[in-house]
Amino acid sequence: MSDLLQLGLSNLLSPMVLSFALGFAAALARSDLDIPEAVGRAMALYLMFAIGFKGGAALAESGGGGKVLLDILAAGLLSALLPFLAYGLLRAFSGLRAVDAGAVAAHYGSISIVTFVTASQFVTAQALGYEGHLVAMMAVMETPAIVTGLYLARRALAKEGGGRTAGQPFFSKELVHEILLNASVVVLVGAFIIGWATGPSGMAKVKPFVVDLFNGVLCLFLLDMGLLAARQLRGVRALSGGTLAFGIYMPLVGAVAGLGLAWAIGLGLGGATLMAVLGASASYIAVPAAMRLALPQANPAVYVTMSLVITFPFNVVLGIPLYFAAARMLGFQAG
Amino acid sequence: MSDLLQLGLSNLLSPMVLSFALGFAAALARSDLDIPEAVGRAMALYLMFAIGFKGGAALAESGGGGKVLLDILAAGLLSALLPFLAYGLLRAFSGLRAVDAGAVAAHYGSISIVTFVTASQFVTAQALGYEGHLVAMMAVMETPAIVTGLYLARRALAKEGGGRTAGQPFFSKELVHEILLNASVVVLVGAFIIGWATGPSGMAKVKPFVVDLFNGVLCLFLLDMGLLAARQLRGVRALSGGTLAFGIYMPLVGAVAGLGLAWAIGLGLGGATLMAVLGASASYIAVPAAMRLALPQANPAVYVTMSLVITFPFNVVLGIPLYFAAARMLGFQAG
Amino acid sequence: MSDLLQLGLSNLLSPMVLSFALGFAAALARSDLDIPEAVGRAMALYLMFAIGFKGGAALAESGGGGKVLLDILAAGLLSALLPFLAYGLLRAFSGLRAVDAGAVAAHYGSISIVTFVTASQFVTAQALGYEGHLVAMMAVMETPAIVTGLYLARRALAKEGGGRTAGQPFFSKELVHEILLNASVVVLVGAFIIGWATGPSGMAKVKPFVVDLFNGVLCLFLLDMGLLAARQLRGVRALSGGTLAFGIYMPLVGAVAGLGLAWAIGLGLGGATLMAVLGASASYIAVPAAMRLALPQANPAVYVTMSLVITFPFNVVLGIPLYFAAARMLGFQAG
Amino acid sequence: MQTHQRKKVEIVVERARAPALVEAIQKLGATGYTIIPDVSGNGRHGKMGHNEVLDVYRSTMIIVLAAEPLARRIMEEAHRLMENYTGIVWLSDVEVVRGDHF
Amino acid sequence: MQTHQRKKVEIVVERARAPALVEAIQKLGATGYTIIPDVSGNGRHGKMGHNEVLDVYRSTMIIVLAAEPLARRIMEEAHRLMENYTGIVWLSDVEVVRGDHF
Amino acid sequence: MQTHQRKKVEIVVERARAPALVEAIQKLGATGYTIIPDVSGNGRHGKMGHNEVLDVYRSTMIIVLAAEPLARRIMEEAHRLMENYTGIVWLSDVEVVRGDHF
Ligand SMILES: Nc1ncnc2c1ncn2[C@@H]1O[C@H](COP(=O)(O)O)[C@@H](O)[C@H]1O
Ligand SMILES: Nc1ncnc2c1ncn2[C@@H]1O[C@H](COP(=O)(O)O)[C@@H](O)[C@H]1O
Ligand SMILES: Nc1ncnc2c1ncn2[C@@H]1O[C@H](COP(=O)(O)O)[C@@H](O)[C@H]1O
Ligand code: NA
Ligand code: NA
Ligand code: NA
Repeated sequence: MSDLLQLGLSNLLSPMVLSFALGFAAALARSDLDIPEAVGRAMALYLMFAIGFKGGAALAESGGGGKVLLDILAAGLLSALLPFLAYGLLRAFSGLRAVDAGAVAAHYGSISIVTFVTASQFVTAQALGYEGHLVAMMAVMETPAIVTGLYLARRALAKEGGGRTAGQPFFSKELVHEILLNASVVVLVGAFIIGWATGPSGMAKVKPFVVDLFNGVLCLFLLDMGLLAARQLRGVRALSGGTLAFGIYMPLVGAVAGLGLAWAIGLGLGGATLMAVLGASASYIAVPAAMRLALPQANPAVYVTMSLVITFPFNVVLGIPLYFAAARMLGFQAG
Repeated sequence: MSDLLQLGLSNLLSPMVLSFALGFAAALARSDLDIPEAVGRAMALYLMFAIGFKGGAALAESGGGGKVLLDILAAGLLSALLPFLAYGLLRAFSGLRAVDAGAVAAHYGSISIVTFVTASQFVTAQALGYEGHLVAMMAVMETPAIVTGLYLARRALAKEGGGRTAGQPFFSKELVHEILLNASVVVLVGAFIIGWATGPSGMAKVKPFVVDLFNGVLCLFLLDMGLLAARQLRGVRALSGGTLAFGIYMPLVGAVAGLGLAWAIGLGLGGATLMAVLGASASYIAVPAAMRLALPQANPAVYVTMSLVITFPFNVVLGIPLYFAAARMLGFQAG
Repeated sequence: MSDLLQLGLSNLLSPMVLSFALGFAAALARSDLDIPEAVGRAMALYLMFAIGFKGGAALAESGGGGKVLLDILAAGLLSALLPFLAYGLLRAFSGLRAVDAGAVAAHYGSISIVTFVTASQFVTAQALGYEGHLVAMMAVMETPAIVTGLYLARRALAKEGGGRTAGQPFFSKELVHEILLNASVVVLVGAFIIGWATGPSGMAKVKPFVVDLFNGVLCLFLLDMGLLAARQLRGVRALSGGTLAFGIYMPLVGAVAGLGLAWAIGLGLGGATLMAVLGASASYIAVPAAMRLALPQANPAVYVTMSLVITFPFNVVLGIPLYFAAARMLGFQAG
Repeated sequence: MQTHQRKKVEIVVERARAPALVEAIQKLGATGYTIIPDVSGNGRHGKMGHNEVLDVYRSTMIIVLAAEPLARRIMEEAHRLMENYTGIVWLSDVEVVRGDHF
Repeated sequence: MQTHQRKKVEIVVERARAPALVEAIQKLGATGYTIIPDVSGNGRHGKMGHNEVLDVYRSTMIIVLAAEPLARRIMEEAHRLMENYTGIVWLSDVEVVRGDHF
Repeated sequence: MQTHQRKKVEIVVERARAPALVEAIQKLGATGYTIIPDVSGNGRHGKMGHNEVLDVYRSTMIIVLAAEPLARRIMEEAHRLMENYTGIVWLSDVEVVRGDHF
């Protein structure tokens, strides 16, 4: 137990998590501190490019083969299934409307890249490695949950008798685009392939950029995320207790599912921790965008608040060391 | 004397100061060279985060204690008092209206972070260190001068018989916010605390970002500052000779006051140089914003031109080596 | 031959060229991936600053003298003459209107900084150096081609009997400004001078920024360029076969001219490759801007499409290794 | 200089819906449109921000000049397309020189 | 489609003063407002820039749709609040569909 | 509050030409102008983008308030200056409080 505390503390006392706290506190105090949106988006791009490249380069070094593809498929399946669980829990305990429950469920089946990136630094700080193709698994997990969530919400809308919904195709052209080719999927997968194709010689060329700067940029980016999360805090007032609780217990459920998958496909301790984080984290960029396109009836204030204001901070501050401790306790082995 | 020349030259021939000169020259020649505003703001944030973090980490290594708090208090006091001096000089010699004199005085009691950052590089290039908590002293010096300047200007307005001013509260809610929680105070103090709390292990994680890139980013940022300063040059024509002269002699006065404080609190040679720079420099971001909120009767063209177009270049190009030479002559000792 | 293939492959398998391909593919697939414009401009500024600084520092180390000025003059002459050749070819084989042919010719006499920067990395990856003042030669080549192109186009317009053109001065004030003081000329030349003036001691201060990050930033920038080029692809449909062909064979012609100049002024293998690249590359920022100011009758879709969509990708993907192989075959010697 | 009476339709709408509106405007036959890409505001659906990180809270302003009948059709269609979305639309009078352009 | 006559108030004002104006607009009872965050310009107080580093030289444009009496009150209050500040205000006619919204 | 009738000229024009238009507006005697620096759109000359890397595909919107005769002169001159360039111009009615300002 004291070991768990110690882990939590070492996570809390990293410059990254403290930067997040700084941003959160600044926004709470209504400071006008603001990171220009263009720069925030550029930092996000950088982090995705770097994490993708590092994953690809790691895979190139370790070799991979068919096992990698199977793992990726399995991750996609997890993303497609988690929303059923989430939807069931929401309908049973939260009092959310069906359409909102479907939308929220999609977010929790999907993933948060920033949470993963933060966790990857935590893992590295424990002197652990992780399987390079986890990045590809993450990329694949963005999307399937959207399909499941939409299916659940639209089924409910149809029952309520929305003649209007009938006219709508299940997948509009824009939606398919948004789902398969959104910026984060393209950069993650693209950089992953580039890292894999150019291997160690490619890595030698870009290491100062892709590796050395990583932590520092992550600090500023988490500062920005802290500002962002705290500025959406007002959304919390409109949510019921059951809904808010979901934002805390669903990550735990997702983490367990992630650990189960990690066990099934035989990941090491670092990889299992990250897999738990993928299960636990919820999207707040890609899925909201898809929901506005395809499910405008759902209330964005609900799903954005839950994933960004409740679950994201929970995971970054407490979840990551917790999932790591759980993975270690369950006997996952270092690299 | 030839030693002083040599110092000045080595300052002039640094990539940073030459970058400033490049920007200044480009704008004078009416080139359309332009650094996107979002990027300029991001560089400013980076520099504040980095200097804050480095200061905090240095303090963590050197230890500190109550002395640090006393020093910080003393710095705040200096900031609160300098505007009285500045106001007196302006009223005696410049011909500025009282309201403008009060506004300008506030700027010179406050500080310029970029000047400090540039000076910190000069000090480092002399193979000197400086006390980490100077960053905190700088953060604290931003604000008190605003209060003094406002007091002086409003007293004058009241005498002129502005019934309108009577209705206005001395501190509006927005003003208090702007003063205590403006972006630079939050980032400087926040990063200082993070650097201090995470100490050497935190520094190890972010050194390539926070330390290695510093000079390079500073070059581009000073290039931008050169463009900015030269593009405000037209404002100079409207200022009287006495007003312009103040932009040069007030920094000297402020530097002497800074050296006095440095002597009183026992700083080393590096720290004393920086303390002189704090005394000598004038704000051109935080204080103008506060003045527009709280003292719209004052003419922004006056205070922006003086601090940005006269004093800032003077300090960066000539002041810094001068203050260093003075500190050395006065017997301040290295580290 | 297999050696050539190998060279081409090693170029293709660099992270930079693959990043370009990623951007191109993403835009073709209509992904909404987008690098904020402010960040794209900042990366361009960084690359120009870095390449200029490195060139200046290299010149400071190698010494230079009058020879350097002669080389620069010769480069300017090449830029002024190439458009005559280009115009002749276009009028003979492309079917473009005279005014469009003049505008296009100006682009091909001028240069593309990004192509040069990418080639400089290719050369470095071959463990070769290059003459530092090539950067200055590049800067000087931006402009003279504009004058020639305008002359050719306006002569044609005058013949067609545009009474309107008669009223227009050959050089408006804005045009002269745009030509001599556009952002890229100022940053390249300025950073070159700073690098040269501060020499090795300056380089020591900014190396982590200017050298270490270079490749990584170039990756993201080429990703952006890939997006940009592919998004202009629709412009291709409006161009005739002869016009499109010009976009491929003119670079070869320009490369030959560049190699000839390299031979005449005695460059090494690295320098000759880069000189070929300068001859081969076409402007897509500075010259279009000048054309809109001074030759609004010309169709921007024509010249932008040709230089950005045809010639730029051709040079980055195939041209650079080809010109290097040619230079090596012609007996240019390493450094 | 002789001028012609036309109508101007202005729409403020959340980002996600802007492409659908632009498509409709073109289909209905407008000769063009102008977009102010990033505006902020407040209305029945709460605050929208500019330079927002979260695209769901951003909005866009669209301006279309057209002859009156087309302008009214655009206004109507815009209303239909903004159901379930954040947005408003209004109409006003303008004069243009080139009647053949609008 | 039936429409209703409303007024549009437009304000261009320096940044530092925009929050005070927005607050007043809400207090007076407008149902919403739209902001174009960064405009540049020139007037009696000299040049304002967009993408200015110096906030004192930036301005913002505010658009409010309202029924005529409210619109005129907003216009009057805006004038009062812009004393000592850089800014202008004007009024024009618009038609809206949803009369209950404005 | 008494108001005065004025005209508002609005111009959407490609970036390269905006400075020439602004210069003309000032020379003709307008008391000021407001610029929305980066708009996108579509028209006879094809698509213009915002946040475009290529300056040739960017456009700018200019707003001028003036008394009717001056406004019409500005409109005419704008038309002349936009030959060979991408752009449109229109005119509408506004009311202002400070008649001496426009
Ligand atoms: N009365 C109003 N005046 C001006 N703009 C408005 C008004 N009401 C709403 N808006 C704009 O329209 C957007 C959507 O409005 P709503 O759908 O009512 O939330 C808001 O974010 C504002 O930008
Ligand atoms: N005649 C005008 N037409 C359009 N905009 C104007 C005009 N006069 C002033 N403005 C705008 O209002 C702002 C403030 O004007 P002023 O207070 O007169 O300096 C200027 O920066 C312009 O953006
Ligand atoms: N009917 C229209 N309504 C609104 N804006 C238009 C219209 N036609 C053209 N524009 C704007 O004017 C610019 C130039 O138009 P054009 O010269 O016709 O290509 C376009 O990029 C649009 O921003
Ligand atoms: Na998840
Ligand atoms: Na000071
Ligand atoms: Na060329």
